Amino acid sequence: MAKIESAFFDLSYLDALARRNTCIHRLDPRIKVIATAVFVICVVSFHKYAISAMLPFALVLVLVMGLAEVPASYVARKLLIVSPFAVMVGIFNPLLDHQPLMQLGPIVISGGWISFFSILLRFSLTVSAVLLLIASTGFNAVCMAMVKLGMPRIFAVQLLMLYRYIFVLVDEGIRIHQARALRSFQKRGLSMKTFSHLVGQLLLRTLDRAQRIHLAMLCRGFDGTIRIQRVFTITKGDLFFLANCCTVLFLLRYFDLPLYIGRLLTRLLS
Amino acid sequence: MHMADALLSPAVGGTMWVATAGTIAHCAKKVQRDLDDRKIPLMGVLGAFIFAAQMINFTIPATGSSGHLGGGMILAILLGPYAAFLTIASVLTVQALFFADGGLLALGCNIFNLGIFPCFISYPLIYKPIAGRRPSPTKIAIGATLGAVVALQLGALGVVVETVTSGISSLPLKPFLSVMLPIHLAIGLVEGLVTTAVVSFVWKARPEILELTAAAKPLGALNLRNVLAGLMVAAVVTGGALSWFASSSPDGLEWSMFKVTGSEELDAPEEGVHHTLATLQEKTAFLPDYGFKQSSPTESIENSEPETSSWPMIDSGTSTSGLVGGILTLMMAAALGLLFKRRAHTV
Amino acid sequence: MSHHIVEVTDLTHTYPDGTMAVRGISFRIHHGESVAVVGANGAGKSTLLLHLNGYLTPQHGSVRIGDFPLTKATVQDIRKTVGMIFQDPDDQLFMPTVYDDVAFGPLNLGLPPEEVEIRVQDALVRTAVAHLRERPPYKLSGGEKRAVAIATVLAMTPDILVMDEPSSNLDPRARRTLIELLAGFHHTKIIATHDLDMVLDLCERTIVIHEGTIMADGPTLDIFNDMELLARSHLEKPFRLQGCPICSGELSR
Amino acid sequence: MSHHIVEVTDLTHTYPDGTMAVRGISFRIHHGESVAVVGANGAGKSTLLLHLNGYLTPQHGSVRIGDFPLTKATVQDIRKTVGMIFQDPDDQLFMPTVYDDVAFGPLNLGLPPEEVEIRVQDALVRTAVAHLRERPPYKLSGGEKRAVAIATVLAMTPDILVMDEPSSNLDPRARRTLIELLAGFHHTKIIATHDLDMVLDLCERTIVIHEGTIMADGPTLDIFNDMELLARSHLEKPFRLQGCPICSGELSR
Ligand SMILES: Nc1ncnc2c1ncn2[C@@H]1O[C@H](COP(=O)(O)OP(=O)(O)OP(=O)(O)O)[C@@H](O)[C@H]1O
Ligand SMILES: Nc1ncnc2c1ncn2[C@@H]1O[C@H](COP(=O)(O)OP(=O)(O)OP(=O)(O)O)[C@@H](O)[C@H]1O
Ligand SMILES: [Mg+2]
Ligand SMILES: [Mg+2]
Repeated sequence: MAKIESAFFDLSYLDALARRNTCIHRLDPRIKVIATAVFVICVVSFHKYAISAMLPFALVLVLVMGLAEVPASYVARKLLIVSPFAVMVGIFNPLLDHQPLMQLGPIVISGGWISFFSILLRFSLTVSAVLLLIASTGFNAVCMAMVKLGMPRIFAVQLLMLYRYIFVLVDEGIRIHQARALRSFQKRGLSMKTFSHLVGQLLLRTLDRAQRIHLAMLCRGFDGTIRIQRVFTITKGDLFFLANCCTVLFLLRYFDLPLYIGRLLTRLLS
Repeated sequence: MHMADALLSPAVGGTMWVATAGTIAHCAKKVQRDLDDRKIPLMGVLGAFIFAAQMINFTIPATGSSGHLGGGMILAILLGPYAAFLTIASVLTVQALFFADGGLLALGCNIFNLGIFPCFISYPLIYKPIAGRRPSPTKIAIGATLGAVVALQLGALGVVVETVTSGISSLPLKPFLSVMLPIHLAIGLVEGLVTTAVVSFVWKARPEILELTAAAKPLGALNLRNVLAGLMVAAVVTGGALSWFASSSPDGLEWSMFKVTGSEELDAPEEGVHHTLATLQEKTAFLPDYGFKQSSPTESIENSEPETSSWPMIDSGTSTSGLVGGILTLMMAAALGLLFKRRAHTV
Repeated sequence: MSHHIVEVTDLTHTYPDGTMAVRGISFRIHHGESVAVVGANGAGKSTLLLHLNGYLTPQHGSVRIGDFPLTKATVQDIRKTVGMIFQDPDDQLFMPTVYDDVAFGPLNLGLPPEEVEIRVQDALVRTAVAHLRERPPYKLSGGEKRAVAIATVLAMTPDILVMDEPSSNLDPRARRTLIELLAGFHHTKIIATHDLDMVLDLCERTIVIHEGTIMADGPTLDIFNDMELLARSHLEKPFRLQGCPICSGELSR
Repeated sequence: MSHHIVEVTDLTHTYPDGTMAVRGISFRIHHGESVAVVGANGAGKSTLLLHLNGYLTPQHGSVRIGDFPLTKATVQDIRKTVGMIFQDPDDQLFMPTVYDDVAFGPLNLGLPPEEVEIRVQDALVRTAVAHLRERPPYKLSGGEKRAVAIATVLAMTPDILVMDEPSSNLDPRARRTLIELLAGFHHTKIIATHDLDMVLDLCERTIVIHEGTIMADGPTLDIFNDMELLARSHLEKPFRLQGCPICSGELSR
C-alpha cells in the first residue's frame, strides 16, 4: 500500500479509537493533556543513564492503555515505524561513550550502551503517552482543551481546519496518485518534474477549495472570528484522577521503585 | 529531521517550548489583527495540502532515493510569514500527535527549527528581496532555492545544537554538524527545486494568486527591525537559560532534583569504584583499552563538566538490584497487559 | 413582501484572466418562486450565483435583494437573507462536528446559546439528520453530507435559498430524498443544475443561460418543449419527457 | 479471444480501518460485453473497480484478466490491458499540456517517439479534441477535460475500459457526446455509475451491488423492471422508463 494511504488509515483508526467510551475517554480533555505533559516531563528529566528507574512508567502506561482499550500491538507498530531518528542519533552513544557503568557478574557494560537503551526507553514511553492521549481523547477535544489552557484561539481554529481537511485533501491526493500509478507501469518512482505538476495541480485545487470554503463561511455571517460553543466541565472525579496521577508520577520519579524492590529481593535471596 | 523527546533534556525542551509558544502567540495576534479573513480557510486547507503533498514521494535525481516536500517555503510564499508560521506549527502538531513524529516536548524544537527559519529569515531576507513584487520564473527559482537551502541549514544547526546541549546523546558538536549540514544542504537543494517547480506551476496557471499574496501588505510585509530584535531576544534568553542549566549540571532539572531529595546513590565512594572497575576490567578485558580515567579524550569532548562521571555510580549491588527490580516491573507490565487483553476478548 | 425579491439588472462579470463569464444578465424573481438556472458547462451559472449573495460584487449592472441594492454596506445583511448550498458539501462543512457546523451561522449572528441550540436542533430535525449531531462531517455518506449542508443553511433562517448543483453524485434514493426535502421548503429557491428531471419536479420557472447571456426565461414546461432552444444551449429534454411518445409528438393525444 | 475475459471470484476487500467494502463478489465478463455496475453511495463500486486493474490486489478470492490471474508479477501487463477512467478528470490530468498528459502513458511503456506521436494523435482524434493538444488541462471546460481523460487511456490501447461515474457533472450535450463516444468503442466496457439512463443506452448487462455483495446480475432491462430489487438497492427506474409526469397528471401543463 502506498504511504499516503497507510497514513490515511492511521488518522481514521485513531479517530475511531477516540470515539469509544471508557473511563479514560470520559475524563475531561484538559486533565488528560496536563497528565500527559507531566508524564513526558517526568520521563525526560531522568538522568542520561536511567533505565530501570523509568520502567514503572511503562507500568502506568500499560494500565491506562488497558483501561482505554487501546490495542498495544498498534502502539508497538507505530513505535517501530517512527523510531529511526532516535535510534540513529542514539546509536552513537555506545561508540563514543565507553565509560563503564554497570557490571553484571563478569560483564561490564559501558555508559554508551546504557544511555542508548535509556534513549530507546524514553522514546517508547513518551511516544506511547502521546498516542494514548489522542487515542483516548480525539484531536478536536485536545484542541479545545488547549484553548482552555491558553493556546491562542486562531491557532486552535487553524488546527481544527487542518485536521478537518486532511481527510478531503489526502483523499484527493490518493486519487491523483492512483491515476498516475496506473499509467506509470514499471517506472516505480515519481520523477521530480511529474511530481511538481502533480503537486501543483493539487495545490491549485486546494486554493480553489479555500476560496469556496471562505465563501461558505461568509454566507453564514463569518466576520473573522470563529465561535465554537463547547462546554467542558471538570468534575470532582477528574480532579481526583489528576491529583492521583500526578502524585503517582512524582513518586515514581523521585523514588526508584525497581531498585527498592530489587534490593529487597536480593537481600531476601542472599 | 524531527527531534524526538527521547533526545531532549527538560531544560532545552522547555526553553524551546517557551520560545515557540511565544512566537505562536505573537503571530496569532498579528494574523488576528491584520485579518484578511480569506486567510483563515486558506491556512487550514493549505496545511492539509502540505500534509497530503508530504505523503507523495518523488525520486531524487541521480541518487535513486526518494524525498518529499517540506513545504515551509511554499507556505511562506503563499501566505506571508505570520500565517505561514502558524500553518507550519499546526502541521507539525498534527504530525507529532498522530504520527508520533517527534513528541510533545520536542514539538517546541521542531516548530522552531522548521518554522522560524523559512518564515522569518528566508522569506523576508532572501525570497522577498529577490522575487519581490514582480515575480518571474528565474526570480522565483533563485529566491525559493536559496531560501530553502538557508532555512534547512539553519534548521539542521538547530537540531544539532539542541541535541548536543541536551546531553542525552553523546554526539559531539563538530562531527554531528559535519554530518548534518552537508546532508541538509542536499535536502535543501532538492526542496528548493521542488518548491520552485510547484510555485512556478501555480504562477503559470493562476498568476493572480501569487500576485495577491505578494501584494498583500498587512501580512506580507515584515518589519525587519522587529524580526532581528525578536531573534536577538530569543537568542539571549535561550543562551542564558541553556548556559545556566548547562553550568549547573548536564541535566539541570535532574541535578536539582537529586540535590533536593539528597538521593543516596550520589555519595558512593569514587575511588573504590574506579579501583574495582579497573581490576574488573583487567580481568574481563571486555573493553580493551579504553581508559576509565575521567579525562579520557572521548569523554572530554562529550562533556566538559568534571562532575558528569561522579553521579551515575557503579556499584555492582545497585546494578543488580536495579536489574532485578526492572525485570520484575517489566513482568508486571506484561502481565497487566495480558490481563487486559484477556478481558477484552471475553467481553 | 417586497423584501424577498431578487432583481438582477444588466450584470457583467469578467475574471482576472479575461474570461467574460457573465455578459449582461437581467431578471426578476418574486417571493416564493422556484427558479432553475440551466445551461452548458461554463455558461456562467456558478458565476451568476456568486453575485446573489455578494461573494462577487457587480462589476457593471446591479443586484437588488429585497429593498436593498447589493453594495459593500448591505452585503452583511443580504448574506443573512440569502442562504447558499454548494455543489460539494465538503466546502460547506468545515467544522469538526455536525453540531458545530450547524451552530456556526447562528453563533455568528450573535444569538444567545439557548436560541442557537433551538435553531440547530430544528434545522437538524427538518433535514432528518438529528442523529448525526456529534459526528465529524468527513465520516458521513454523500447523502448525509448534503442534508447537513442544507441544515447549516436553514439554521440561518434565510428567506432565499440559492443552490449550485445540489443533486450531483447522489445515488437515486438520496437524490429523491433531497428533492422531497426541497419541495417542502416554501422559500424562494434558485437552483443551478444539469439535472433537468429535478427541475421538472421543483421549479415552475427556468432561466436558460448561454455564454454569459440569457437565452430564454419562462415556464419550465414551455422551455423544455422548445427543441431548438434546447439544442442551441447544449441542453436536452428531461429524460422523463424523452421517453414519452405523447409529449415527443410521436403520438397525438 | 479469451484474453479479454474479466473474471472475479469471491473477491473480498476490507479497508485498514475495518470497513468491509467488498464482501465476496463473483462475476465473469466476456469479450466485448458492456456491463454497468450500479448501487447506492458507498456500496463498494469504486473499490471493486480498483481491483480490476490491480490498484488493489485481492485480499481474498481472485481476479483473472484474460489468461492471467492478477498477481504482483502480472499486474504491469494487466494495467496495459485495462484502462481506467476516473470520476473526476482533475485527478487524472496532471501534466502541463494535453499533449504531455496523453503521451505520459505511452512514454512510460517505453515506446519509441514516433510511435508515441502516432498514438497520441490517434487518441486525440478519436475523442475529437485534437485541437486542444497544446492547451493546459486546467483551463479546459468540464466536457473537454473528460474527453482528454479518455484520450489518455485510449493512448495506451487497452482492451478493456473501466470507468467510474464518467458522466457526472457534464451538461446534457457533453454527456450525449460521451455516450456516443463510448458506444463507438468495441472494447469490453465496465461502467460504475448512478446515471441509469446512460446504462440504458450503453450496457446490455447490469450488476447491482449492495453493501459489498452482488444483489443482482442480468440483462439491463430485466433489472430495471424489478421494482422491488431497485428499491432495496437504493435505486430507481431510469427516468425514461418512469413515465411522463405530464401524461400521468403529476404535472399540469
Ligand atoms: N476563477 C476563475 N478564473 C477564470 N475563469 C474562470 C474562473 N471561474 C470560472 N471561470 C470561467 O468562467 C466561465 C463560467 O464559469 P462558471 O463556473 O460560471 O460556469 P458554469 O455555468 O457554472 O459551468 P458548470 O456547469 O461546468 O459548473 C467558464 O468559462 C470558466 O472557465
Ligand atoms: N480509503 C478508504 N478507507 C476506508 N474506507 C473506505 C475507503 N474508501 C472507501 N471506503 C469505504 O468503503 C465503502 C465503499 O466505498 P466505495 O467508494 O467503493 O463506494 P461506491 O460504491 O463507489 O460509492 P459512491 O457511489 O459514493 O462512489 C464505503 O463505506 C466507504 O466509506
Ligand atoms: Mg458551475
Ligand atoms: Mg465511487
